[in-house]
Amino acid sequence: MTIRVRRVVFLIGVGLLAVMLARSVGALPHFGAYRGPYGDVVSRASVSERHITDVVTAVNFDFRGFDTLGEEFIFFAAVLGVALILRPQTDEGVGHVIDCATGRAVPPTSDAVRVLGLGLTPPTVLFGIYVVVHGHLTPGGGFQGGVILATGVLLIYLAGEFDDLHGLYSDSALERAEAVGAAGFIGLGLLGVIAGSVFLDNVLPLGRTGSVFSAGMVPLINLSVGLEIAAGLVLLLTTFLRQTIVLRRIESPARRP
Amino acid sequence: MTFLQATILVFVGAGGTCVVATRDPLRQAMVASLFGILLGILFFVLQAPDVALSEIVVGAVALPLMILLSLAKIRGGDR
Amino acid sequence: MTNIAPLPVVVPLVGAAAVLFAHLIVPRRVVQAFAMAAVLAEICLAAVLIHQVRSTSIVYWFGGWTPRGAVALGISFTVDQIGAGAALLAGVVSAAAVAVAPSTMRDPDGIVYALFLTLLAAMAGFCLTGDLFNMFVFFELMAVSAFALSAYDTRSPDALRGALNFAITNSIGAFLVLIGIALLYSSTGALNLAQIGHQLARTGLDNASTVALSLLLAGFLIKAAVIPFHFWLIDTATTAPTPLVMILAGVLDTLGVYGVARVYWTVFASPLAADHRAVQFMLVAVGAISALVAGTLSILFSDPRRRMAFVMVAHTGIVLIGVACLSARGVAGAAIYAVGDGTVKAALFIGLALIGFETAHGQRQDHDVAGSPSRTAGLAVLIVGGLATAGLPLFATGLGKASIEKAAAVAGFPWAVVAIVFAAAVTGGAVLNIASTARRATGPRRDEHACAWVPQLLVASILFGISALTTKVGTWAATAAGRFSDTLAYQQRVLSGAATSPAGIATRYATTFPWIVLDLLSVAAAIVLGSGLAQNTARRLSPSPMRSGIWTAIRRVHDGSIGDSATWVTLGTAGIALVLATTMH
Amino acid sequence: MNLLPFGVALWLFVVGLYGIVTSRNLLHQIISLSVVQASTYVLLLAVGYRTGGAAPVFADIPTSRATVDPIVQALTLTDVVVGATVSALLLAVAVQIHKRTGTLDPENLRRRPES
Repeated sequence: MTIRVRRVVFLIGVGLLAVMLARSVGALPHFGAYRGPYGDVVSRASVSERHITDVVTAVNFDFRGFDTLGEEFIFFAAVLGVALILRPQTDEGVGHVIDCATGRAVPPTSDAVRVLGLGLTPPTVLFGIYVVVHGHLTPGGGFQGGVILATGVLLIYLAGEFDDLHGLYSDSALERAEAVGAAGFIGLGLLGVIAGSVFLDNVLPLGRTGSVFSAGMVPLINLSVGLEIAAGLVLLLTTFLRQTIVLRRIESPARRP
Repeated sequence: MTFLQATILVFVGAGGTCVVATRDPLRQAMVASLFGILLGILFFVLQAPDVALSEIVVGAVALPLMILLSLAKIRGGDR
Repeated sequence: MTNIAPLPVVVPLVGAAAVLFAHLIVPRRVVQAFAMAAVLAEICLAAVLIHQVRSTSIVYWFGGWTPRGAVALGISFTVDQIGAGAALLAGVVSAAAVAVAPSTMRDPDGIVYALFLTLLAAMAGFCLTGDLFNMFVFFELMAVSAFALSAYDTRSPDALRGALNFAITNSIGAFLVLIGIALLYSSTGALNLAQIGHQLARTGLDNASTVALSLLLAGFLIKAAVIPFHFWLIDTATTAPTPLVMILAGVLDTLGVYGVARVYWTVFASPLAADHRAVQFMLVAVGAISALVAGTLSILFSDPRRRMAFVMVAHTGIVLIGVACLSARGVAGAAIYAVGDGTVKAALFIGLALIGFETAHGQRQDHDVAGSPSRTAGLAVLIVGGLATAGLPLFATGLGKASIEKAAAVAGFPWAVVAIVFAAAVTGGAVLNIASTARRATGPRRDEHACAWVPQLLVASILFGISALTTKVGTWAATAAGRFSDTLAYQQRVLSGAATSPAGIATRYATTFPWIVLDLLSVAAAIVLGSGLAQNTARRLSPSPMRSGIWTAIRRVHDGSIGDSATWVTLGTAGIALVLATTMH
Repeated sequence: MNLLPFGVALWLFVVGLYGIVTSRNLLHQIISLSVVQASTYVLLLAVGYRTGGAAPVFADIPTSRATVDPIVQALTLTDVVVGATVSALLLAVAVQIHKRTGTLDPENLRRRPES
């Protein structure tokens, strides 16, 4: 189809679809009139039976924990997929970045940026850990905390230390950390099976509501998810970074006139 | 619905339009990041702090970062 | 260990994590063997599950959250024979794919095997789950794993575009499913299939749940890739690596139809009881159009991979007709056909790889010396597979096709029978024609490992054997389908734990007189078409300018444009919603 | 007024799809896809909203307090993560496409006509 024909066909289709969707909304309960019952039953059970005050975390890691396991592996598969798609092909080599436009070397990162980047790393990492371990009490958890953790690690890159970063976190170490995080969730789930109950059943003491050491397995699951997300995201971003920075040299001269 | 919620909803609708209407990828990455923040605020006023937190770390930070890295690669190759 | 229901999902996932952990320090061979072991374990677990659910379904509540007052708190796996059978099929085809991966992909490393394992886990989870949102999660896991693999050959722009088309179209499908879920959740307050169905049976369908039905149908049919949602598949199946296409052809597409069937019988069957004719007619029409159009196109294209892509669309159309009859008989036929035909198609892609349309180096080339052992093996696979595709009663394609035809005739769609017979004949002819043209082609010898063809031929033979053995499970399939389509029993089993009674269909299930004639008819027609006779005649008879005009248009429509694919998806979804909205009430 | 959240969700859906269909740049197409995805977030959260309901976090409110629905929030959270990962994969493919073909215009990527 040419773009013009396609646009006309699309507008007809999407117009019809929009009318259908709009009609359906008329039959729904009004905005603000959520009538349950699923959410309300879960809210009650969350605090009384699991000592979890953040009900969203309770749903994510306990009631519907199996969804989250699937979600974690979607992330897992995506990180592997990016590594697969951006893997260096034989016609690419590894070299250091050269500014292709003028042939000049990249200016060294200024000390101020370096200090700022390195200085921000510890508090960011700490904040990430805080968000992970308080997931069952207040908003946050393994996913959000994991992303923050990864950001903290990447601040090192901002400080211009990609080589250091890469030395510290080689791919194999990151992959192993990710694998351990992913397997950790399953392992915790299997504890229930080993104890003679079902997958993802809680087998640990529930503790005092509101304490960090409460809510049974949920904080542990959060930790393993946090590890997986942090390691996976760093792996993902370093894969992109490597494409940007390291793999440029060999193909660039060919493109230059 | 409160006035605040209605206002932010309108902003989100307009923000989405801007994201699609911005055809230059670099500027679009910036607009998309703003759109992520708007969504985060919307989720806050819809009483969903967990979702808001993740939308902000993902939609306003991680995703635009990946877009920028891709752009850096692509622009680098262009020269 | 009384209950193994989650293990077909958990074991491949553990395998994937373990592969990622160790793949850089152990040899490739070991990684492949380990991945194979995980797949075989899934097969055993699924087989045990089939045995365990022979009398009543298993309902497995994750985290021990059993329903309270008919409100499901957690996620359930609701395992019945059809679901466990589909998980078994997924395992079998994945095993075949993993077995041939080293010889049909360029240096597959651990990451490839890890992705095959997450793909398998996703397929198994999709088949076993009893929760609508959980279905969506596994739907996405399937999509993400598969499309990363489809971009494997990153040096080919066509392969990359195919992957992108796959990902964007399937993502739109996933959003449609998710919007459908949100609408259903808003009306019923539930995510468990049984609970949603129970609730809708009391309140009836309103506009929201009707639209939700159309969105779910559209989303799953995008995965199934029936017309007009097939554009991504034509693109992807042409360029993706052989093992992935085997899985796509063998199970993944069919799982889209499985999704339609599962959601229809658990959620919509009771409230739709009065109006089911509209859904039935629409789905049969979509299936028949796919069978007719894609069948015709399959023989017109000359590139073997593109041909096979249209064969896939046509056959998914046939499976959809079976499900669309909305009867236990139709489901039984669809199940038999899905297994019988899925294994054959997986074998056919091995055949294509063997005759050298695709080499181990990932580059497609269609010249090779005639008479090399690998080529002879490939031709044999293609000829046997072509006959099976056409519905030779030796294979389950024949029995499945006959059962679907019977179901369509009983449901009052005799024209669908014509479409099925036609599609089987033409697609069989298309496959045989690949063999007959490949036989004549000669070219320079390619350097290959001397005996790489032996394991490939072995795998293909096993797949054919499974297809042949499936003809023996007709009675089992009939019983399983009866249980699958018993909406009330499913809901009671999940929500109150009542045991389902085995609803038996006592008839002996085998191809009987009038239908076996149709099977043989399509085989005969396929042989004629495959010899190339018919094409030449048609070419001579039809006026050339008109033909080339239409032909150019058809090729241009299938040029892999992502925007086009998204446009057709929008139009198709709107069409489904419009048909349902106007014909109901 | 009560229909506004649904209207915004519908609008994002339509606009994002329009972006995908008319896009001349793969990065633009991918970001448009994330706009379509944003419509599902808005829809899900709108469906579970309860007027006057508190956030479903009982850290500093009594358990008797009415809250908005936590389920849709958990679903949206899953959806956000899924969306980001899919975008990451798509971006990786786009980077490779640019490297191999030197273009990001989907119209230039169409399959060449074959016999």
